[in-house]
Amino acid sequence: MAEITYREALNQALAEEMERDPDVFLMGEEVGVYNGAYKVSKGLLDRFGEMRVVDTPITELGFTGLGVGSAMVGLRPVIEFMTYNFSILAFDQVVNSAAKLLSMSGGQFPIPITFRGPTGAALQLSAQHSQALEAMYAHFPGIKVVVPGTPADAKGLLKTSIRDDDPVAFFEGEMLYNIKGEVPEDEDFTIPLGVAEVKNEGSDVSIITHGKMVHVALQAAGKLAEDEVSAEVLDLRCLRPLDTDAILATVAKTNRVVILEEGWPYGGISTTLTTLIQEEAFDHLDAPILRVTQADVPMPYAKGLEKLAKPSVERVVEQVNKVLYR
Amino acid sequence: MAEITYREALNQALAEEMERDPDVFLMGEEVGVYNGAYKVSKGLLDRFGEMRVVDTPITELGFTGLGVGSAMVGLRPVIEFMTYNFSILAFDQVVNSAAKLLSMSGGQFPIPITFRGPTGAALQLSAQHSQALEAMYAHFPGIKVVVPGTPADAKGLLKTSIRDDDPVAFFEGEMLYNIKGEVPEDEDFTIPLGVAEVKNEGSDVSIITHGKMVHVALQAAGKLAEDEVSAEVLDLRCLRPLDTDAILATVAKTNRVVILEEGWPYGGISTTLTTLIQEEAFDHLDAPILRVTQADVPMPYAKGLEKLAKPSVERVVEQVNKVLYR
Amino acid sequence: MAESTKKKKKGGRKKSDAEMEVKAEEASEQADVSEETTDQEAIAAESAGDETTDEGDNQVAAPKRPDPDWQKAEKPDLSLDERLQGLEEDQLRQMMKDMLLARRFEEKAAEAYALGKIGGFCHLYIGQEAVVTGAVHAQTPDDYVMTAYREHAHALQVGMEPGVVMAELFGKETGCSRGKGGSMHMFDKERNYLGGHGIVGGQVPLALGVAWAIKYRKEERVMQVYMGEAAVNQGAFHESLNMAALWGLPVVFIVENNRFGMGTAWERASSLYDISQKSKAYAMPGRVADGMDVLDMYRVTKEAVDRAREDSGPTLIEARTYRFVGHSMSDPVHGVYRTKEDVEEHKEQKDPIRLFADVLDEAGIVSQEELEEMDDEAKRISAESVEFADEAPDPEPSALYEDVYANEDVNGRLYFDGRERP
Amino acid sequence: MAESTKKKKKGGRKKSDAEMEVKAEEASEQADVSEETTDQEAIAAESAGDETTDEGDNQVAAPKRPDPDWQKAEKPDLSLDERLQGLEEDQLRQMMKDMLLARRFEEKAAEAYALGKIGGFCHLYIGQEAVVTGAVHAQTPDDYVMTAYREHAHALQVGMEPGVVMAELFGKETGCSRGKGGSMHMFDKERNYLGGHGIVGGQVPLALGVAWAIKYRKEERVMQVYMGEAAVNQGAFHESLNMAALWGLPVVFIVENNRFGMGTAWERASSLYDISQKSKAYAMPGRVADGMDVLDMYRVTKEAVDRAREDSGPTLIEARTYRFVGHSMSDPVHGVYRTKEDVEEHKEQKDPIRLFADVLDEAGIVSQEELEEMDDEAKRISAESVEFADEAPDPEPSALYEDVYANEDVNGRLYFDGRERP
Ligand SMILES: Cc1ncc(C[n+]2csc(CCOP(=O)(O)OP(=O)(O)O)c2C)c(N)n1
Ligand SMILES: Cc1ncc(C[n+]2csc(CCOP(=O)(O)OP(=O)(O)O)c2C)c(N)n1
Ligand SMILES: [Mg+2]
Ligand SMILES: [Mg+2]
Repeated sequence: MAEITYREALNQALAEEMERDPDVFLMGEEVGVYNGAYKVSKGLLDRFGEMRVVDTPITELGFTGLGVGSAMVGLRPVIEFMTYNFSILAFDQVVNSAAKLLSMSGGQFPIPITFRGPTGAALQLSAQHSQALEAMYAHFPGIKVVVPGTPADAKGLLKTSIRDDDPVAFFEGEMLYNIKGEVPEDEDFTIPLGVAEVKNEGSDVSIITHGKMVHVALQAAGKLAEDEVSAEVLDLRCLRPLDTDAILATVAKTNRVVILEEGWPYGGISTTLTTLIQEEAFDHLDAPILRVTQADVPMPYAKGLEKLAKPSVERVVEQVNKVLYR
Repeated sequence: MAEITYREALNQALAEEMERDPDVFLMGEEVGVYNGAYKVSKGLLDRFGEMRVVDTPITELGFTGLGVGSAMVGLRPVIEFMTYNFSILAFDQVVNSAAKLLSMSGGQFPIPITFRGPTGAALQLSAQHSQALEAMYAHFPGIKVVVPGTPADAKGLLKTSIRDDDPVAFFEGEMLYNIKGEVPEDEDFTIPLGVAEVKNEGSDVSIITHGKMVHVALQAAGKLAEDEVSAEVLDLRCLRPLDTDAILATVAKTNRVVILEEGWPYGGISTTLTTLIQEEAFDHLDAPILRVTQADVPMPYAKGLEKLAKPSVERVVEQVNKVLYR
Repeated sequence: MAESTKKKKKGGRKKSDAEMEVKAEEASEQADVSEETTDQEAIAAESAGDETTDEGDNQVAAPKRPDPDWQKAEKPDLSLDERLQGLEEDQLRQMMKDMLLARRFEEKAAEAYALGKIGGFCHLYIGQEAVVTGAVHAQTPDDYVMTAYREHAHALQVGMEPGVVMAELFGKETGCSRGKGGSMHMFDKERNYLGGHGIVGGQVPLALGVAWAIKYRKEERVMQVYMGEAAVNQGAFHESLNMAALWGLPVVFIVENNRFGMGTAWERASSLYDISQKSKAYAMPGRVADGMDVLDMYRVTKEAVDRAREDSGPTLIEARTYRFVGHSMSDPVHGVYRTKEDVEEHKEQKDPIRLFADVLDEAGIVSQEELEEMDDEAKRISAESVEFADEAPDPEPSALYEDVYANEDVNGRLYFDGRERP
Repeated sequence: MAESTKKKKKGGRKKSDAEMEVKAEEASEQADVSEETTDQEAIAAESAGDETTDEGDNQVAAPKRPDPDWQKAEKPDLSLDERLQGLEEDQLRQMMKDMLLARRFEEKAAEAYALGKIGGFCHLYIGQEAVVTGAVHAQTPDDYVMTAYREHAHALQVGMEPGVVMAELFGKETGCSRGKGGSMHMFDKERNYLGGHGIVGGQVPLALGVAWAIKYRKEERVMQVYMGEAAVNQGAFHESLNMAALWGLPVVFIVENNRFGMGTAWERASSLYDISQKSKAYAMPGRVADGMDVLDMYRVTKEAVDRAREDSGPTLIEARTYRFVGHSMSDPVHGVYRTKEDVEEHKEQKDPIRLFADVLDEAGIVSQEELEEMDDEAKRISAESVEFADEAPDPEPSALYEDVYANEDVNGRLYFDGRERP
């Protein structure tokens, strides 16, 4: 296994899948000549040529629809949103076309498309550029939602997403591109959708999370360990399909849950998880499920305010202490 | 009090507020010459002229942005979406402009705009025309979300929404326009935002709901009464602000909850309510909170399938029986 | 309204070929059934019903009626032979059959709608048949077709079985979309018919993607995408035309300009009247076709299809047409947005079926008797499609959770409604 | 890269007025600091850093360089007097001061960014100053201005205090948006400055709404909205221009065509090269202005502003300009998408400050000494703005939940994060 960055892992996944299947192409703003706004597609234009690595005008609705249309006739597009914030302009084509065409056509038109790009807040990009939008996507049936937090997960899940016959919204962490991790070099390395992973074993409390927040959770678990609290960190990796067995298993084990997500609280991923757990593991719960989310405000620019608004290790520890009644 | 339809109630609210405040205008597709796709704006063009009742081209993103821009400089637009399904095209202007401008400008630009139109499934309109999208709106801080289920609430709340200084997304029931109810004739009749209403008193179980589903809940309560189950029906009326006192009160009273909503389950309004109740009234719950939502699929066209997909009186009764362990 | 319309029409006859006229009139009239659909169970549909009168005293002046000959304003003056473009007689006959079938089929659909056998929105194409008939005849079955929600004629034109189309309208399992789509969402993968889309303008980027795929795979196919004129104002149109021209994609954009988007006349929605001129903003060829003349539609589309196939370049076609019926089954034929006279005049003078019948008659290709036979055949097929649809099975409850994901073979949960799958 | 750029530039001098040139060069050079900003704490910004070289062997041919004189291609040949348009000397002087301030201010901002005092995205306007300076001088303080995220010069041009603008960049409480907006979201209600928007094309419908409000209230104001050329392809542009023309709204659309949207040259993003021609699709007047010539910007904008004020009609202006710096602080000045030579040539031959200085010199209005004084003054103000920003207080934690809702006086809960308000 090699130690590579999350960015390199994504780049490898793209290159391998494009090599493997001539129907796969990458399209989006600045993915070609510029090598990607975040350099995820570095070198791909050189390698695969301009029909397969396609720079678009800034027309999110148009090129997203283009991707969906090409998938109707069997291509397997990967549509890069420079960031998911801009995908709001394209959302009609995501949810009214991609997510519904198989159903509306009575099963005739699967849409094997992958949407991908960074989600969530980076540093001081303010309100319009800092949104974690996975909850908005997961709300709509017909889409699958994938949220890798590590280089290995990024690679294994992106490959699976591209091979999947359904629309997959693949969310990358804008702050994760530079993190490093061990990634299998095997070209057949894939990770099935819907399999969560315990990133830290523990017995006192479960911290359930996904994406960038996995790292916050692990740091919190580290802090808690100093305090002799054993926190299990469950990384969901996919939000739809959702590994409910793994969720219920960790709840049954620890009986106390804190859910951590980067997005907003109202209708956030954490609300669906809470609902599910209280419904299906009501008797296992020794305390109410608590959450840590972004502050329920548009993200402010100022460094201090932004920090306050984001989920933090401290807030996780605080909530864990509460569910432990400490 | 006069008995009028939900449609007439909305029409009165619009007329009265336009009469009262020259800064209020109505804009949208077919609102003028055609008198509105659902005739909500009937007669308003004749009465207020074409600067104040404005037919637009089919350009949801454009005219929604127009509304927000005009609100920046102090007008009080009412933007009609022919149905909220089409507002997905305009969503960028709703959440990236309307919901964030006050914050991004450090408080300089309040956006006193009201978005309104029908939400949810009517009859056999199939996948793209049957979506209940209030959860998608409520997810974003900076917007208020109002969901009246009766003619009186429609009138009282629309007037308040128009007078409110924040963006309000006002969701009407496409199937409610013809229902009748008593509505105060007083021009000063308004209903404050964030006040839920117990539409049926009960003691065994609480059915918490909003919008069109209020009627399903009331029918279910009727059925349950025959069975000697006393169901309280709480109509939220607003989703943001949310009357948490009323929610916690009914939970404390009955200790058993079924939440009913028209939209999809993942990230639906019911997940936020469940999360809130289990967090703040954990010890009051004698059973897990159960939900009734739309089936988690794009709405099919066929009459039978559509019926299966929608929330129904039977499903509510079923879930009530479950929380009562009957 | 329906009553007086009929009276007016009967009195308005002045054509010599009375028999033919009866046929065409009959066809137009039956479409009026749409106006009488009042007692549906759908509150929604009811609530959309127009209660306005012709004489609203709105402050907005009713839009000016354009030049009565606006549809053919840019049509060259051609001889009969030139108009026929050397088309085989069989193909010309087929065009007539296609238009008749589209008309008779939709009349049956209107009847079934009135009987509550069809639900939801149902948008008829009556009056516009020449557009899709002429345009689809200009391409091959390997080429793709996609359109908006006013699509019954398109579905038939690509060769779908009328019974299967009607069954879809009835929401039956054997409908082309298994009853999942209905009137607005028909699909037929085998026949390269890509739907059936309900968001105004939404199909345009999709079609761009299909054209992209054609180029990607170096195929010789062409993508034909239709839209109403109101879709032209949408951002999706602008974004798509730019990319189509920028990348030289084999797509023909056909704007079915029937002058109205619901109740909004084009001139009240666009600052530029000539839609075909919009192509200049994309350095793309733009053409106007008489959408009431199937041969002109064929002529203009053929040129565009050939260009797309050979040079892989897009064309924007403005097809000027007119709908004889209301926007959808629950909308009035006329009202504040257009006058009864306007509709009547179009029906009398521009019925595409009658106009084409006159041409075929003049050319000695289809006699009056043959036309009647064709029409009877179209009626028979339409009636049979209703029988087929009547007898077709409803979808099983288990169908509810089918066709949502193509690949359910994944770990974990895909559905969150807590129900057992039926 | 920055190193070699500098060398090349020094060697490239050939102008006679050496002193002035030093000034202008100095200004351009300091902007290069952006390339050296590598050790920021933001992973995001880092990760956006270009690692490509000038000699990428991409299969896509680098876009052709347009005619070197493309910015002034449509400019009429005017005498010095005609170019000055009878403008008062004071106003001409003010234009020069404004451009100098914009330049010096942004150089300071670049320095502060390198020091980590400014975070997030920060898009400099260096090279483009003539556009907003000329255009805003063509309207009155009662008129509105709105733009995208490349907005520091716009904020200054409407008269905002440099200190307040810098404080916003620093995320301070006394910044124009209370530190909530940052570089991309500046606002000043009093000065009719409406931001500061980050979604490409998103400001265009908003500006349409302001123009609507002007007409609604029968005011004599004008709305000036700026956008980069890449925004022209967005659906929002199309939808807005149509409505502006349809309803005759008093808005001037100014496209700041600096040829690149990030790394995408205009000709790789649009099928039609001439942006001003796009206006024809909306039956709207379209004009081209030399965006490197503040007087030409003034001339063309003035005509449009007058038309908007008098006839309430919109105009599309294509202002042809060039940015001397990278797209944002974390992007390279040049790279695969444009050559070093291209940038150098523009800096040397088209610096709007130097070009205007030459005019003022030729007209005998501003001498070399006076110019230096002006420049020193601009530097002083810029330095003071940094001092002001440095000393300004951070927002209190309680600000986090402020400015989210204007009317919190409602029953029930508005925030759902379960936190106590700080
Ligand atoms: C995005 C969107 N907005 C609004 C509607 C509602 N709607 C359905 S059809 C229609 C009119 C469209 O007119 P046109 O494009 O001219 O097509 P026609 O109906 O005349 O064939 C409208 C407004 C919709 N379906 N989608
Ligand atoms: C809708 C949207 N898509 C993408 C982006 C990312 N982005 C920011 S600036 C930019 C380039 C815009 O270029 P142009 O409009 O020419 O303006 P310039 O930067 O040259 O001033 C892009 C792609 C965005 N902010 N919004
Ligand atoms: Mg039309
Ligand atoms: Mg640019």
